[in-house]
Amino acid sequence: MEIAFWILSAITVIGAILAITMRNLVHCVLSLILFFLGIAGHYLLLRADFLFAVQVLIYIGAVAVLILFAIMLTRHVTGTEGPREVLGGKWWAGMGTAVIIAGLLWAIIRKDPLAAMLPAGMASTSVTEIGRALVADWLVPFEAMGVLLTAALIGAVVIALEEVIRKR
Amino acid sequence: MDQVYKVAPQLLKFLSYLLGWLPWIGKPVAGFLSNPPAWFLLAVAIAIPILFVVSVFPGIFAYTTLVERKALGRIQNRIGPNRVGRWGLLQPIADGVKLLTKEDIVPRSADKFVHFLAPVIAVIPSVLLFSVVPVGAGLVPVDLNIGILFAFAISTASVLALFMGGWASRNKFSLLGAMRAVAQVVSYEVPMVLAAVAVVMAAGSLSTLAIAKAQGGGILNVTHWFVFRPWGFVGFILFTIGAMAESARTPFDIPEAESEIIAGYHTEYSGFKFALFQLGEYLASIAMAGITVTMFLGGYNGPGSGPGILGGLISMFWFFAKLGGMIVLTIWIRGTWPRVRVDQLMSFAWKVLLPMSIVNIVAVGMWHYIAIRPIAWVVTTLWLVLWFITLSKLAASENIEKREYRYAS
Amino acid sequence: MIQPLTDAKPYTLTPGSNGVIETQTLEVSIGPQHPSTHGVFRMDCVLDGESVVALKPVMGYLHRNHEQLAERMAWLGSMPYTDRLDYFNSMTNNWAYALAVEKLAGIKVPDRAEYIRVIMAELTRLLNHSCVIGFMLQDLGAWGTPLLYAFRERERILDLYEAVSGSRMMCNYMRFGGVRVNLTDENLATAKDIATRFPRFLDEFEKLLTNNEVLLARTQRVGVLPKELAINAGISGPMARASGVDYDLRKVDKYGVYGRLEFRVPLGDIGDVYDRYYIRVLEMRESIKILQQALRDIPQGPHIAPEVKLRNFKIPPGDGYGRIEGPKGELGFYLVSDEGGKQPYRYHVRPPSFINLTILEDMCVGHKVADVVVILGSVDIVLGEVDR
Amino acid sequence: MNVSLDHYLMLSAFLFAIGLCGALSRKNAIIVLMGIEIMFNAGILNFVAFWHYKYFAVLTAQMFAIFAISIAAAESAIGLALVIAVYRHYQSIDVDEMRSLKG
Amino acid sequence: MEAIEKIKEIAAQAVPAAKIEIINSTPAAQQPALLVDREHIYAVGKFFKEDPRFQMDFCSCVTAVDYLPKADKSGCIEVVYHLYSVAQKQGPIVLKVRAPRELDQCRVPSLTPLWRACEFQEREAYDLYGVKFDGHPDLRRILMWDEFVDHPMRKDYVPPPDYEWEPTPHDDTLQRAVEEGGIMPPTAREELEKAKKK
Repeated sequence: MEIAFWILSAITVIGAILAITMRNLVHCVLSLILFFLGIAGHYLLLRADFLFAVQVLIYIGAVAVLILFAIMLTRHVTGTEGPREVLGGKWWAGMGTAVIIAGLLWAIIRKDPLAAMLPAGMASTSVTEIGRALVADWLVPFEAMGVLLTAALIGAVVIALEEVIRKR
Repeated sequence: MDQVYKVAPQLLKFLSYLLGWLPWIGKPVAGFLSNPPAWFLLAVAIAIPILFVVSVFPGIFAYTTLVERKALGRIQNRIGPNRVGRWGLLQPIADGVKLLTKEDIVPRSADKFVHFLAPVIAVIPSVLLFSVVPVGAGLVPVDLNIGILFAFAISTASVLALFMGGWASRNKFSLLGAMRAVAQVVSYEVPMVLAAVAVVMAAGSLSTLAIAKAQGGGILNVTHWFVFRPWGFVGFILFTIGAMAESARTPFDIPEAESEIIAGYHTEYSGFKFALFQLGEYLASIAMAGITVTMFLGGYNGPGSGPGILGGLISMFWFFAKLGGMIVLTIWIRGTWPRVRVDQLMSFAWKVLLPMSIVNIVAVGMWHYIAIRPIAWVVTTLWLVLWFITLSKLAASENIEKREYRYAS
Repeated sequence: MIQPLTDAKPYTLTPGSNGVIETQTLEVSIGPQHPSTHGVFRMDCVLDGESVVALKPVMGYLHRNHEQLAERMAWLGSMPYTDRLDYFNSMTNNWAYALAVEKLAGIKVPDRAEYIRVIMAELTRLLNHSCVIGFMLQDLGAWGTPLLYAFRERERILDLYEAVSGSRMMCNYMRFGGVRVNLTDENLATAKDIATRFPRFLDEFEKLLTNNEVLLARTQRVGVLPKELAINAGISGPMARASGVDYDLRKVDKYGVYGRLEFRVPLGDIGDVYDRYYIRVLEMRESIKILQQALRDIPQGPHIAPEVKLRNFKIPPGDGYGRIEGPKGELGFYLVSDEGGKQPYRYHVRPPSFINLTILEDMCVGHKVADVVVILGSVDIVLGEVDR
Repeated sequence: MNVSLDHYLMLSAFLFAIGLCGALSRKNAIIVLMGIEIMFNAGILNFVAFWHYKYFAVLTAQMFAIFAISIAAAESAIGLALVIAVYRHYQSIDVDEMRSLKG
Repeated sequence: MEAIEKIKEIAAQAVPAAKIEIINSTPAAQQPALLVDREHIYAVGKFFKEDPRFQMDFCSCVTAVDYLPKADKSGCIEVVYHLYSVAQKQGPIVLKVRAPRELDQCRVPSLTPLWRACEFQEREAYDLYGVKFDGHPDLRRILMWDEFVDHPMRKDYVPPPDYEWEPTPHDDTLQRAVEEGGIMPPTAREELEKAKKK
């Protein structure tokens, strides 16, 4: 448990750091996938099997692939990137904000009595329970989510196809 | 795993009995094995399924290549490999040695690290897929309660390897192949999952073992297979097509279409890396065949299968026989069909397979709520057939026509 | 796409290659090392995603200046070299060259030789068309199954060639004024056997292919060649007839004894890949008819005109153009003889597959990469002939 | 030392900060989106950790996680579509260059 | 098809400015040709293509012949077009046009705008004989590589002593290999030195 936690945390943090620091965009995405995998591993460790599958299916199978496609559509993927500036104009402000927020959160967590809590239970939830909950107590949000996803789907297509539609 | 854990003490006892005959070292080892500590039992219980998966399935892969070459040879009026060993039986070994000793070429401008990583990553998801395939009654490496979902999640990850390989090679043909592979896998994932949803609804569980169990019983353990239900039959066809597309088998092998883009994403791979790509691809296709068998063809169920050692062996036989049947089916299709084109492949997935799999889910619902079986049979069959006709009319290309030819006077 | 022919189109492959990304096109060079360019041939393609925006054929990798070799050699000396033009169809190449020389020198060919030539040419057509369909299906991704079916039949024909000429592919069989060796009764029996078996093979072949959904979807309305463009671009052979051009030199020129034989010329209406496939099947069926008639009618007699000298063969000054309907199209030889007359002063081959490539771009633009190789396969080129 | 809720909260705070840093300081719009995804994941990890350590019996946290993941997927789809549209317009995906919202 | 004299007459009426001559072939071949001057070959070709009596819509064969200068007459390069009619199934009409052998003057009008079939064949004639076709849309070498300098089918073409040392795109690479002391076969090095000396 402990070893697994530390290994997975290391993978996650390294993946995240590489994802935002690498120069080559595709390398960034590959590191991001490493990060997603680490998070998925954490879910498994936390006995959330279903979330593990959802994480892999959606983040690695869909989001990462989507990002790769976006990169393919917006650059010359075969060429190497030149020595371009990768950081934004006010990067120091962003860094500073991030450091301050990390410090604040750190302080809060240290103070909180809840934090030192140990696991409440170890059995995984069965998928049946999640399914029942989704269509009983959580039916309205579930349906709303369906509408949202449909809207997002149509919206994405419309935005991406804007030029083509305008041409017609 | 649980099953192994149960029988592990007996197994170890048997081993210790055998080892007891050895001089010097035999006695103490036998003593240790006949009364093992709990951690050792757990380790054995974990190690045996892993050993099983990594030894049996690559073996099947090796001989699948041989069977494929032989069968293709027969289809094409040839003999196929027959030089290495009797009937070419040692051919896979010779191939392996050849590939291992070949020079490993990395293009100068390639992204070396990603280029190296891609074939490795190609194999991992394929092997992981086997962890949820039940090979016999109660015999599954890991009985996850999210089994099917796990399988889909893992199989999506395999697309990354294809992309990495194609992108890192810095070859335009590789890149085209990678793009094709990604687009194809992503779009065939959807109808496949929906086809599986029908089965999950009928079996009431995501666990592969439970799905296989739900298909037992009936006459000779055969009549309750899902493929002998109207929705199951449709689902079987949808899922088989999806699985063939997902593992890029002919006629959906466009990511590596050798006549168009040379070899697609593995154009720039040679030697053992190439072999790893092949291994990953074949393992994924065998695992998908295994999942198809589990979900539709009754899994390990067959005449004589059941609990106990004999029943377990018979059930394993049935599983592997069905698996072999599925593999031969894909080879047969490969030998006789031309390849479809990219746009046709995509429109087939979105315009035919996807609506049909949604219709199929409705059919399962009908099947569930109509209590009288004969009526359920008639209603679901009618529903599916009508939709099939409508969809095939809608999706039919206006380009295809029957032609008459004239002769010059 | 028929372009206005007077507009000059400069050779620019990359639209807007000024360093700024304007279009996301990908320039891909299909060949010279590529599994389905049928030899060392290159197509410089500009792709937009998977669609072809521009395509330029690049040839010459196999150029060996065949014409100049022939101009340094006696008339008969280049007969074996014609075998190497279209190495699939050496018999018809021989015949075209022999025909051109006979025209120039005014040689009369005996009847039996003419019949033998017809038999050989039609056998060549059978083997070429069946293998071309096989190669095309291989480009479609059918793993060579139809090709190997075709090869099984080709094997029988090649065995007959070996029996009559001593060589399977480089036959070097025709001579000015006839053929090199007479056909024996045994050879004729083999030919008859082939002619009776071939229809069965064709039925089997068609059962495998003609109504295959994937084949229909991949070939119909792909690579359409309109009739006007086909005529204007000098397209000949099955490709032109698939576009509906009624032009078969066996009917038009009636060279050899084709005037005495009965056969029909199948024509397509659309001129796409499917038409080119099916026209070849129909032509094979007609070829079988011709074969059967020729085998029935073949007279006894000399196999070569006795007055033709092998050594010191001379032709009076002048020029002449002889052409035949080869399996790939109009195969012509333009020969000029000058005062000496011992060797050709000018020797020019009009290779059908070279000229049929002219409109490759017009057929491919707008289609997918996967279609390009199929269209190329349906054009039916042999690089030995394209590059000479 | 057992792994406690503390560890998970620290980890996710750290990841959140990394994501924020990426989202704020990189030029490339796609990397900005990736930073946002990292922050999302850090948040979801918190949900799951709290569920595991405190509210194990109720499924609320898992439900939230599922919904958050779905929303993140929708967000990334829309975001990338926007990136492509912006790229078409500006021929660049540099966030510093997108100064005008006029099409 | 009418006799060649008649054809010549009709063509001369249609394009009055053109100078048309009949060149007879051997009696056996019986393919007399019309020799048209360079300025009017396009007009004559267009006439034969469009006139309803001929409808020569199929340009079968285009080639060039190189005649070396002799004691009694000057040399020339002759471009030969073989025209057939698909619509009326008749032919051939052979058109010939002559140009001087000197490379800078060796130009004739291209007939590609009339018959697309000429596109590759005229490129070939340019490649092998050096005939420049005015109005050709894409006149490049087709069989020889782009960096090749001479026109190898000309009768006075002298092949270089070593074919390898035609200028090829490969030269730069080899040169660099020598300068960098890279790996190359000793014979190649010697020959490179030889070529340098020249």
